[in-house]
Amino acid sequence: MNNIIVLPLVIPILTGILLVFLHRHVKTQRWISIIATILNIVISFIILQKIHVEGILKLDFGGWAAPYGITFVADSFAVLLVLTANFVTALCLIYAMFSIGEKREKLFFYPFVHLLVAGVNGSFLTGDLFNLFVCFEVMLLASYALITHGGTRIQLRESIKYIVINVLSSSLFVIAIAYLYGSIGTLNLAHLSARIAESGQTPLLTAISLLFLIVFSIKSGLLLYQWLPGSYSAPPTAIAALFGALLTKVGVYALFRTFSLLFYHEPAVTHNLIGIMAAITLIGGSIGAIAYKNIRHIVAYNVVIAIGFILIGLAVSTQSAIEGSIYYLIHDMIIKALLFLLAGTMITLTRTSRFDQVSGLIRNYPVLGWLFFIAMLSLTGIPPFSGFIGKILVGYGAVETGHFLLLALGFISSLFVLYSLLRIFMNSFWGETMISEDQEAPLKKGLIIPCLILALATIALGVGAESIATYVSDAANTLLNPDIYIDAVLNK
Amino acid sequence: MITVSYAIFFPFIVAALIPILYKRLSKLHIGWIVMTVPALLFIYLARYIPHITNGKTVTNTVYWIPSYDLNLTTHLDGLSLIFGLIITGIGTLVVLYSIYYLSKEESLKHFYIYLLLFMGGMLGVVFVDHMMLFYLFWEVTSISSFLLIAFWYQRKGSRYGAKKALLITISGGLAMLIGFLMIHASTGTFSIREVIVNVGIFREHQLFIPAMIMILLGAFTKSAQFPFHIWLPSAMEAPTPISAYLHSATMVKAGIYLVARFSPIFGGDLVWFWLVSGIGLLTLLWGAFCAIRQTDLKALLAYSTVSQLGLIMSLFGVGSISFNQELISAALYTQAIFAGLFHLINHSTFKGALFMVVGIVDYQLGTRDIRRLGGLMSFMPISFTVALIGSFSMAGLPPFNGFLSKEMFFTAMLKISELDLFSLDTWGILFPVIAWIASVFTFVYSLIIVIKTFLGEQSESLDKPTHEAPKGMLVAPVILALFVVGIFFFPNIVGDYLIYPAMLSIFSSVFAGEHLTHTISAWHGFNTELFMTIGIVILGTVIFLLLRYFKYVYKLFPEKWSFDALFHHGLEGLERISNKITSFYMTGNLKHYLSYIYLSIVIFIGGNLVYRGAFTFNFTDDANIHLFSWFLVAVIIVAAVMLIFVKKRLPAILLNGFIGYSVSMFYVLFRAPDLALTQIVVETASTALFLLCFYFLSEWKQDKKAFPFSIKNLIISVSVGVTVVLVALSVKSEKLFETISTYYENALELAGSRNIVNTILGDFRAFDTMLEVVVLCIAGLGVYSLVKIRKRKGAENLED
Amino acid sequence: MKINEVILQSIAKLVVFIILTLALYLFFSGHNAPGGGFIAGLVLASAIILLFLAFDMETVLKGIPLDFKMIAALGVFLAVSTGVGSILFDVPFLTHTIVAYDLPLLGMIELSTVTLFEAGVALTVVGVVITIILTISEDV
Amino acid sequence: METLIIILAGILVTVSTYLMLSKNLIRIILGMSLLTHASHLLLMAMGGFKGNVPIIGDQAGEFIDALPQALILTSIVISFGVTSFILVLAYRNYETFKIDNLDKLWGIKDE
Repeated sequence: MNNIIVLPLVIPILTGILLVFLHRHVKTQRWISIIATILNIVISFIILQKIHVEGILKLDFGGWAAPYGITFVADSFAVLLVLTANFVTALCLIYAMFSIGEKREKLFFYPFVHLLVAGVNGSFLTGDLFNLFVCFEVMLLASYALITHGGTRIQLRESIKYIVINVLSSSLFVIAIAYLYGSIGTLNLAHLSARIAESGQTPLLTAISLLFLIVFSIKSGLLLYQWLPGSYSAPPTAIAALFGALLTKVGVYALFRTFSLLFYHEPAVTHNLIGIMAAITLIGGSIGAIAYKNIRHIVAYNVVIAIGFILIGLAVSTQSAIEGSIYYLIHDMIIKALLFLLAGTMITLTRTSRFDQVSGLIRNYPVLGWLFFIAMLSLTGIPPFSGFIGKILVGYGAVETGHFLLLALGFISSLFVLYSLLRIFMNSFWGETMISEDQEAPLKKGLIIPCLILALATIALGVGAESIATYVSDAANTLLNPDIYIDAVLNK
Repeated sequence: MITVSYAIFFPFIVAALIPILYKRLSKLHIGWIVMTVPALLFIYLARYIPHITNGKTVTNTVYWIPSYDLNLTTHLDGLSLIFGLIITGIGTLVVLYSIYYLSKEESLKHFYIYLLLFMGGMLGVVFVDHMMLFYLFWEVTSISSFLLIAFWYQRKGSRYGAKKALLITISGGLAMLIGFLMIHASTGTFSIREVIVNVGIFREHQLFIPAMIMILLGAFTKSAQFPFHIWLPSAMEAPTPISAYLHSATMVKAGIYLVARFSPIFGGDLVWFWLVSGIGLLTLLWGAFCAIRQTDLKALLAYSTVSQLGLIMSLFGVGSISFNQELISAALYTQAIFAGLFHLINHSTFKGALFMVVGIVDYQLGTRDIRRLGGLMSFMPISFTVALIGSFSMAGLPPFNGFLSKEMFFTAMLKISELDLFSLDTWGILFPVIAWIASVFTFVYSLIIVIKTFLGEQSESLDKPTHEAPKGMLVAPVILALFVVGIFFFPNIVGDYLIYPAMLSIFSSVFAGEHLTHTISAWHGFNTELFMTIGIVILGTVIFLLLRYFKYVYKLFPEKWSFDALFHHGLEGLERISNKITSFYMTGNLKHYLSYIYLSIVIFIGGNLVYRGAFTFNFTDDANIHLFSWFLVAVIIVAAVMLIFVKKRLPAILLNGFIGYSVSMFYVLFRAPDLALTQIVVETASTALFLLCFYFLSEWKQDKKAFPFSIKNLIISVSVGVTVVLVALSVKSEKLFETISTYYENALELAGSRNIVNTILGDFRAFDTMLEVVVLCIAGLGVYSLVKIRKRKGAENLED
Repeated sequence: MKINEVILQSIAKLVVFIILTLALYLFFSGHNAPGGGFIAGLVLASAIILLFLAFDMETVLKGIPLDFKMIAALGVFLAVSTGVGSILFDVPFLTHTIVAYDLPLLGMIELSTVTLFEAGVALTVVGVVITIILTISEDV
Repeated sequence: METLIIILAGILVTVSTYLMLSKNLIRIILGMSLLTHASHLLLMAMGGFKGNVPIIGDQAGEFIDALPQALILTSIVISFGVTSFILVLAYRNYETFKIDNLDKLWGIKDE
């Protein structure tokens, strides 16, 4: 019995509900939050090990065999992401405890975070298309609650765009499911895959796949990322970090899943289109990142660039490119959380989000400065930090298949990443120190410790890439050979 | 025995320990501890000399990420040994010098950490065999160089110089990385040695030339070749020991090393030859030309470094021709590479010495401005002597080592001009001509350094120094000066023990050892080379005397057209254009963002339908249409269209409710009682909410133009609607499979329930329902917190 | 107190009673006929809302001293717990079981975890709807 | 019948798109609710009307496929949650900014 694979979803839900009852007891909430998240990390790790030994795990809910019931499917790809997501969540939670304020904590901040994580984990693990929609909704509603949480003016204003666009994409998702169900007559991903393989991917199915592409592109910020910079600038740091690290990645996951498991028969249309979209995303993100002097915007456009880069891997779809994308996905979750937390900390300390209004911070806050420096290098893909392996593997895939334009854009975009962050670093951290030491706002340890851990993680992941190499190659292998997945779900 | 692979880590480990040591040994200048690192490594490497001279090499591997074949394989051969010795040797002297140069008030901890990082990175670059690791260490040097240039980060110039250096070198590094990936894609290996073994296959591959160009971009940016040289003069904002170490002796030579290392792979190719030698010569000329106009001593030295690097580069370019298979007398041209290696060593000695002297002048007088300096000879005789030796060596005069390598350079250039290959019969004559002109300039600026600083009159605004620099500070430059002289007299020690093994490691795939020995001698009789040198001295002296008039030439090259300005304005322009483009489409207006989504639906899906001919339609299978359905459809359409034109809030809300109820009528019609019930109740509840939320708010302003009719929006809407319909009709007509629903007909047997829909919800797909309940719960809590968490006066401030 | 109000309130009480019965009926009929937890919950909620309309909110809240947010949470807890129960019995998550008891006087009583699950759904719906309505109407 | 429903859904999508492109939040919300209806109608039509009987033992006529029914039900509930949330958000917005023209709202600067 593989009931263990539902735990990454059930634990956060139960924790969230429990914390609703305990919403007045802030301290208890904090402890339970942390314990639950750590528990989840441990469980995901156990699942990962189990997959390594037993292959893909599946769980038919209620004992109703696929494709009739709903099935959870845990393969290496999904569980690696679950693991990373929970790790990042734990650190964002710690950061939040020191920054979010008791008022928010009493008004269900922790329940919302846990439910968000439940939605995220569910989206990674589910093997059913409609259930993916439902998991998305869990995640999205929690994100709506979080993005507006606190009700400041900018939050109220920007969240409208976020919510309206996401509601639109949800409706489109339902329509896309309707089409696919009408055509293929089933909802289970493995079953869908098997049936599509049987009938061939007709032009109509390709058209439907493009609707999925649009839906997931909105969620992941591929091409249709316009909602992202504004929305991610609105909420408090810890929430923004959580969003930046997790939400778009779920969309990316869905893109990888659908276009490697379901619609992989006509890459000339779909994958080339993804390539074009990735290229435009890279360009748009790159120029966006250097267009403004607002740190929040720069950070948000960096999210966009990463999405474009990861999707190169899918457009190319070779073993090494996919492996590279997976590495990069994991790396990006960690590093984006770090970047958002650091940027947020800077803004809290200096009370301005424009980098040209501050200088010489490194004298007052050396640790913060060096963490930012590390984050900058890691984001640029400088070895031995975590961005490197992903970058060369994706790049290698692009070279192998002759996608030189994508390769060039991908690599040039990392220069833009470097430059955009270098501007912040050189202007804000270097230069004459403006704040004297007795005037400086104290930097709470609770804020810097999560950042430190994340920085260590990016180093560890870079230097110790060998430790997850087998899981990643297994994940890529499953993505490239849908039969493994189908076999595990339908024939076990 | 500690292997080279581990030796590379030594600097890194010490760097990690520095913060602790710095605290513990606060009385000691931390530089003394740091100095032991390069000194020990120098000894360690020097012990390999006899081994290497015999033509042997040492290889070993430390495993890092075996899954991707990313392992630290080091390869110690003649070429890497030369660089290793320069890095550690000059490194020791530079650290020694820095101990006196930097006072304990400076942030020594940072300085030495960066320096050690650099040293480790540089050793890595020259010793690793794996291209990815090579790239890793390459970037380590770029980054530590960045940090060192910006050591005085409060200064604007330092920051600017650091930024420029980082952007240019990292860009080049990325290009090089792409080149490496291309090599791997064509040969299947990241090991440089393995590529050399399989070079025959690689030469046939279509990626051969692209990979070469990419790798050369890396080399040119790092070695400050034209037009990427602009970062090097700006990098002079670094403390002088750094300029001496990184920006003249070691890091900038990494590009040369790269070219040397890859010569066996790319050498002999036309493109390689012309790029390396052509860019080298151009850099040589341009650097020397620009050096003369400088007024800052360090900037002058920077341009001179650029020029000298160009010289070495061009030698490697010319020498690469000896790899050409068609050439019978190929071995003749190995002399150029020999000369290149020799000059590389010489340059490190004399340029290091010169930088240190300039540092001393700066340290003593607080300025490096040539216009204000002068007459220092009598106060600082030792510095003067060192400067004289360094400059004359650079100018190519005897009895200094620069003379020897300069003569060999001329020999190589003369020889290549006579060759009948790669259209050299036409253009070959340019080689010696450019070399000669550039050398004249070199002579001129070498004179400037010595004469303008140490002779003549000092500007009155400066305090005269009373004494020579501290002795400790002089040790390092004096040692280097001794080398400059010593090598002149005993050149063949260097030739036999260092350069010959390096030649072996470059050429082992092509030639046997006997073609590679070259004796260096100071006197070859009255040959062309000698006359060239004499000519240089004469013309150079003339130009120096007429310098005031010569400087008019520079009016032809105004500052605002320089590459420097181009880079600066390019970056600013990029930011400005980016801002314009981004602001253009990122309007912050939801309407626009939604249109992007709608447009992509129409273009992607509609386009695909039309282009691929995916649209099919038949309605023979349709169920019959009830009369009541017609009526319902008509009602809904009318209500929906009315919704567009309604100008008041209340009727709009009611219309919406009406549409909801009508839709539920459909569910009644099709015997979906659960759906109908739910829809009705939900519609009631949400209409109530609508009213609750908006009834009490002020009415929409009675602005007649409140909702102007928009043709543009209408077109978008209709196309979206049409797309949705077209796909839906095709799906309906082209059902590929039966649905899985038949399974649920057995609900009674399977789950003991007669209501199939409810059984699906409560049992088959209970998981959906469970999550749906979670969604509802979040919505409820969300609404609650949204309303309750208002900022009230005096309330706790929320973090925004 | 005005006569009108008394009449309204009396009628309301009656209607609420009818609605509650309906809700209960819908809840249990879901197994074999239209109905089920969700609809029952909504109907129940509307009964309470009717009470709010007839009496003033405070009186009703005094009569039903419940925190509806907590009811919603409780509902979710109940629904998820039925699933977690299966983990304890080592059957796939959310496997429903029917337990039949032969009780004296009442005869056969079937207790299905589906019912428990549906009860959770109904509780959540009641909790959420009332929470939303209460929150807004308190605020306006 | 299916064709008719599909065209109806298409018209609802058109109207909804038009409403969502307007500058008034309530109209946008109305547009969203129309889109939801349209998507449900599509789900229904895609399943076809020759599905199995929703209640075993019931007779006659055309029925919607049972599985889409369940999906629609789930979707209705979810959109109810979403709609109520966004309604309250809109309410809070009007209350805070006192503006019902979104084009003007986006122009407001923070701080």
